Amino acid sequence: MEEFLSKINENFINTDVEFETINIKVDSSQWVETHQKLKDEFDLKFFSWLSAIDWDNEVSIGEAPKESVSPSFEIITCLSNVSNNNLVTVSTTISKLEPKITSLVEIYAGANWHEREAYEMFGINFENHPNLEKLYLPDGYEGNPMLKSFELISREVKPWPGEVDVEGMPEEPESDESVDG
Amino acid sequence: MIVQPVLVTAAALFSLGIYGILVRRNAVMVLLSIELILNAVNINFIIFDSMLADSLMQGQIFTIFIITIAAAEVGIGLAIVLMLFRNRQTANINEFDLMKW
Amino acid sequence: MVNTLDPQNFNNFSEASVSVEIETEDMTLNIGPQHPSTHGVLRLVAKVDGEKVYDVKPVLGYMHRGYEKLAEVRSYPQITTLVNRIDWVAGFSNEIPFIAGAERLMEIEVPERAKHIRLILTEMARISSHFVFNGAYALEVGALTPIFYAMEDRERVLDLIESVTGGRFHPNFNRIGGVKPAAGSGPTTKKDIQDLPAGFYRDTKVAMQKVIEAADQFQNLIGGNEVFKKRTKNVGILTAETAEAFGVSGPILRASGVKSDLRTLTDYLPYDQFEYDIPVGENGDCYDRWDVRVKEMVESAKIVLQAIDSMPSGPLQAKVPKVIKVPKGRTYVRAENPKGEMGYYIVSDGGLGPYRLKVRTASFSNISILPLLLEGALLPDLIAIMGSLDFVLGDVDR
Amino acid sequence: MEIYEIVTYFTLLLLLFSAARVVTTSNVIHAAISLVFTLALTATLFLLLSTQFVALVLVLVYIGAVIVLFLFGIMITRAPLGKNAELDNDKNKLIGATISGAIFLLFSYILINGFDGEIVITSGSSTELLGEILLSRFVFPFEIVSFVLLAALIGGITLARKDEALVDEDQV
Amino acid sequence: MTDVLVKVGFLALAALNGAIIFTIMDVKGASWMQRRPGPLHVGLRGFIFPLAEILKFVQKEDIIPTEVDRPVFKWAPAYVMVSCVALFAVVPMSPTLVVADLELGIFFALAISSLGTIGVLTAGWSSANKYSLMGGLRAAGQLIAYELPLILAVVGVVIQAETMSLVGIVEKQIEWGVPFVVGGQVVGFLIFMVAATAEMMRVPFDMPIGESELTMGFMTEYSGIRFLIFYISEYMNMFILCAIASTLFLGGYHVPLLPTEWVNFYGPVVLLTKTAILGFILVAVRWSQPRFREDQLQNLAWKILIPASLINILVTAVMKVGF
Amino acid sequence: MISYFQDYVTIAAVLGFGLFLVVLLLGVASVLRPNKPYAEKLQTYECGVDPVGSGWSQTYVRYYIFGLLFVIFDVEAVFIFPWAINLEKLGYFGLIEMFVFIFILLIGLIYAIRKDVLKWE
Repeated sequence: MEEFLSKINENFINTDVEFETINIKVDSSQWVETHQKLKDEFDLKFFSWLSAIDWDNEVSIGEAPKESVSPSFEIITCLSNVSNNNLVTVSTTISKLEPKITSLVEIYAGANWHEREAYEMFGINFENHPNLEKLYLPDGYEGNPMLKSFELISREVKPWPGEVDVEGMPEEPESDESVDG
Repeated sequence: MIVQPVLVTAAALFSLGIYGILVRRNAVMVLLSIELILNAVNINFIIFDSMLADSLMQGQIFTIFIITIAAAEVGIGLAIVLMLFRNRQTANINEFDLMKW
Repeated sequence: MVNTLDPQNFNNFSEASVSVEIETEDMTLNIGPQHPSTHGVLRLVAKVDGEKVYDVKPVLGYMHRGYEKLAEVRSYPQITTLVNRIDWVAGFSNEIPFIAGAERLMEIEVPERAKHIRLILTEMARISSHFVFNGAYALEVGALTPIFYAMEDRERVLDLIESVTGGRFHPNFNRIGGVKPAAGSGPTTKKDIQDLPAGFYRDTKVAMQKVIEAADQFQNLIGGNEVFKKRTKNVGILTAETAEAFGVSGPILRASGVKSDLRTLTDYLPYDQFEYDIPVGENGDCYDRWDVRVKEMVESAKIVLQAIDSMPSGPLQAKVPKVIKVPKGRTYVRAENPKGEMGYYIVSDGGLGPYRLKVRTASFSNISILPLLLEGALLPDLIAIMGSLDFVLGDVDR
Repeated sequence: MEIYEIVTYFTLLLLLFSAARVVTTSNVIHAAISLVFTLALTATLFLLLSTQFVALVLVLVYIGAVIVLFLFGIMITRAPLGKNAELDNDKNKLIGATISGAIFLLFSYILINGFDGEIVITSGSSTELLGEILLSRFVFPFEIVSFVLLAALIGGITLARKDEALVDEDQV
Repeated sequence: MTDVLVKVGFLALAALNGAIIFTIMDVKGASWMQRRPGPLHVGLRGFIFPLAEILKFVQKEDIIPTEVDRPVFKWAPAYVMVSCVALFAVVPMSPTLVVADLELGIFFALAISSLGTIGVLTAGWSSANKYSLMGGLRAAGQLIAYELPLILAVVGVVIQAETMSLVGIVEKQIEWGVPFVVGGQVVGFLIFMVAATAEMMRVPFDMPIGESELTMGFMTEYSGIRFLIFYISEYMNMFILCAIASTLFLGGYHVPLLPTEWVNFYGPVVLLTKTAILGFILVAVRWSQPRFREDQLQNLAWKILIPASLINILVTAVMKVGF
Repeated sequence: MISYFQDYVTIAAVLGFGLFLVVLLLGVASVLRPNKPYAEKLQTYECGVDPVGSGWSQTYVRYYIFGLLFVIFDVEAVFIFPWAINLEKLGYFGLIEMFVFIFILLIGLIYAIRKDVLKWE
């Protein structure tokens, strides 16, 4: 572990360790190279997951971050090794105005579905992705649900899809808290 | 029982088969029509066998051979139709106008 | 930002989900969402030529419940209820990594006894999940009887879980800092013995013995069956390399010959105190995947028996504040669940609930291998391979 | 033998009807099923003419095997479900009817004039005897048949296989 | 004429009762093997449950999808039913208690049973459903592949008995003193039973129905009464094939050492007992085996059963002529 | 009526009974059953989604080859049965005859197996 950490520190600048997890912050232009390196040189062959965080001060649901952040997407991948407990998360920040990043499918085949999920949930474009399509959401679904600006009270926007509504539509829009708990 | 009605029916079956061969466009249907013709022949053999009632049962034996050969014929015939279909994507005999492709 | 209504994308998608007539030689077969062996509502759009499958496209989302979104507006104790329902076959296991993550961020030291109880119940959840797999898989390859045996044997384990937690599928038993006092205990003054119901140790010992017997029975009844072997051996071979690249974990990864178990690699529960084997397969085919799970049941039973014997006494709960607020920070806690690696990436901004909760579920990654495994398989193999991955739709769609 | 003749004529009538359906229906599967009925009625006719073994051979080989082969053929050549307008060559209909009608008239004339006899069935013809004759007097054709069947088998396999290979190259 | 009606009435009783008895046996056998109660609440501890089943299906709506080829779809079950019922005609309960002792008895049975193939194939085709089509093709492929071992296994018996009449075959076994299964047709019997299981489309050969793969195969679109017809036919077929197997190989209505004068009295009981024993074996196999894969099934038929049955014929013939 | 016809009339009656049973069941059901069709109910089953493409498709030629093999061996069986009941009379001559016959057809089966037409992969 120690040895691994020092090797990581030699190769990457922006690293920190939090609860036995090594976080590497990279620039989005370094995204693919970093992963290639981690896979080849650090033997992190197990692709655990990829996801994103929508950093935004103006949130429609939940609580806003305690301190103000610059609106951006943070993309995180988690890599590990199946035979030891080396666990690395790689994160990068991309602009919300032009959310795109190179796909990792070439390196980790398993990134395919995770990227598709991030694409539909956040609207992040993964370049060179073989088939960047929706994964979960039905045809014609509008919007990216995991954005902080996306209203959770979706039933006010769209009617219940079935023939019979399980319960009546709310007469007038309720406040976020009362609907969401 | 008088044999003539049976014979006429066999003749009718035969000519229906001919009609089918001439009119049908689908190769499988043509093969079906050929079966009708063979069936007409079978009926004739059997009726003559019953008429003659010979000790050799030649009518029946010939019918069995015809059925055998018909089975082989259908097997090969359909195999050819399938091959044509695979090459031409159709079972329409009007399209099969080339000897070689 | 790309609008998802972009005509380009939209067209691609509709082609994928085959809402257009396809003028090809081949038959496009929809397997699912309402199909007897898709474990719920998975849909596979398979292109088949006769019996041969040469392209498969899984269509997910029929059970997408948006847990990650919901978690953003709920407090930590409320989320425990949510995560229960992710992999409902092993509900208890889902709570562990989440609770452990929150505890880690809050820097709470959980009492040993609570950890042991968690461990026992997790292993029981694993056993019950593998029981379900055993029965369902046999059903999928056409044997109709084993599922009744499996369900009957699972009942004993579920009864035990119920006697402790009060719930069979969704126990909601973990609390940040420990576990809830057991359901059947009732009000009593002796705090340290009220946690587990009376006779729990005895019943568990009997039940675990039965589990070991049942696993043995499965080895004979299913594993020894020539037809079953013919159906599963050398079918759907998955190499270790591909498995790792796709993030396939758990018994499926181990069946491919990788001796990897998060129970030994990480310390979310005190597994290092017990002795157990990690069963590993050889070929990575369907039979191995089945075999590994059956053997795992025995190992889990052994762990439970050991844990019962070495159960420490002490409190069930660490001291926690009345209002649970998790300090700012982020952590990823992963656990070896019955289906594979399950983890929660918690990003806390110091509030009542997480700012972002990423749920990494095992089945999601596990079934992303399906298109690869199914290429060129025969239709019956498709079912056999799909079944051997042992996924739960709640675990896929979240 | 009143009932016997009524039954026979009725069989003949149905036979004609179902045979006509084979060549006139515009649904491919219906044609094949009509052929099943034609053959079943032919088998009935054979039974009425006391040749039970041949009748059962007809059922076993034709209905049990050849028709199944036809159905496979129809399915493989992707016959559409339901009515098929393209099935018939309409411009041939008249000429076909003329030719087949002429053949029918000619044959009927010859057969009616040429043969005049009465059949009295006293018992079913013996299968044992049939087998004995088949395997003693007709032993040479019998062995030849095996070669014919072998040739058909190998030919059929070769044809069907060859085109499978073509498909592999072209389409898959 | 009354004679014929009596015989048909007797047959109706045998066919329907056979189907019902075998349904109960299958279901109760299942519950016994699966350690569960099984049907309990309908009448006599669940033993009249098949009647309730029939009543249930009769009351169900018969849904015919719009896409289907209606006449073909509607009558496809009839072929299967008719071919099953017709098989009952030739099985003797005793030398005299037989509906029709044909000279070509077993040959007739084999010929008429091939009618069912057309039923399943047209059922699968006309449903206009992919699962049905695949199921129908599988069913037809399976039925024809296993029809051959079935036919060829019978030839061994016919060689030994020198007759195709089923009564004649049983009489020959009485004459020999032992059933044919002891007298040299063990292989033939095994082949016959395997092929018969496949003909019934029961586990482990149930891939045309293969509920976990093809949902219900060629029966997917069938509901209500038409499904019931397939369902009854399945059990009738099971009953009658077991009865034919006991007649051909196990000595039919006679057991050695019993006086042949009394055969009319104990014949039916003996035959039914033998049939039930064979049926029970099939039930046990059904509830304890997974299903084969389609290619394994075909391989078993063409590469093992058919060559084996041909060799069985030749060996039997050599024994017959040589000794 | 001679016994030959007696037998086959009975067979015809049995076939008639089979058909009668079907018609009876259908008739009873048509009286008792409800009939409330609507478009969704009458849709072809395809696992809960709208059916895609045509309901049938080109099938494997493999099934055709099975059918062909079956036809050939079925015909063979037709010849075997008359032989089987006459074996005693025909003696060694018949035995050799059938040996040749079966052998020639076995060549066909071996050819089919060797050509891998029975293989699925």
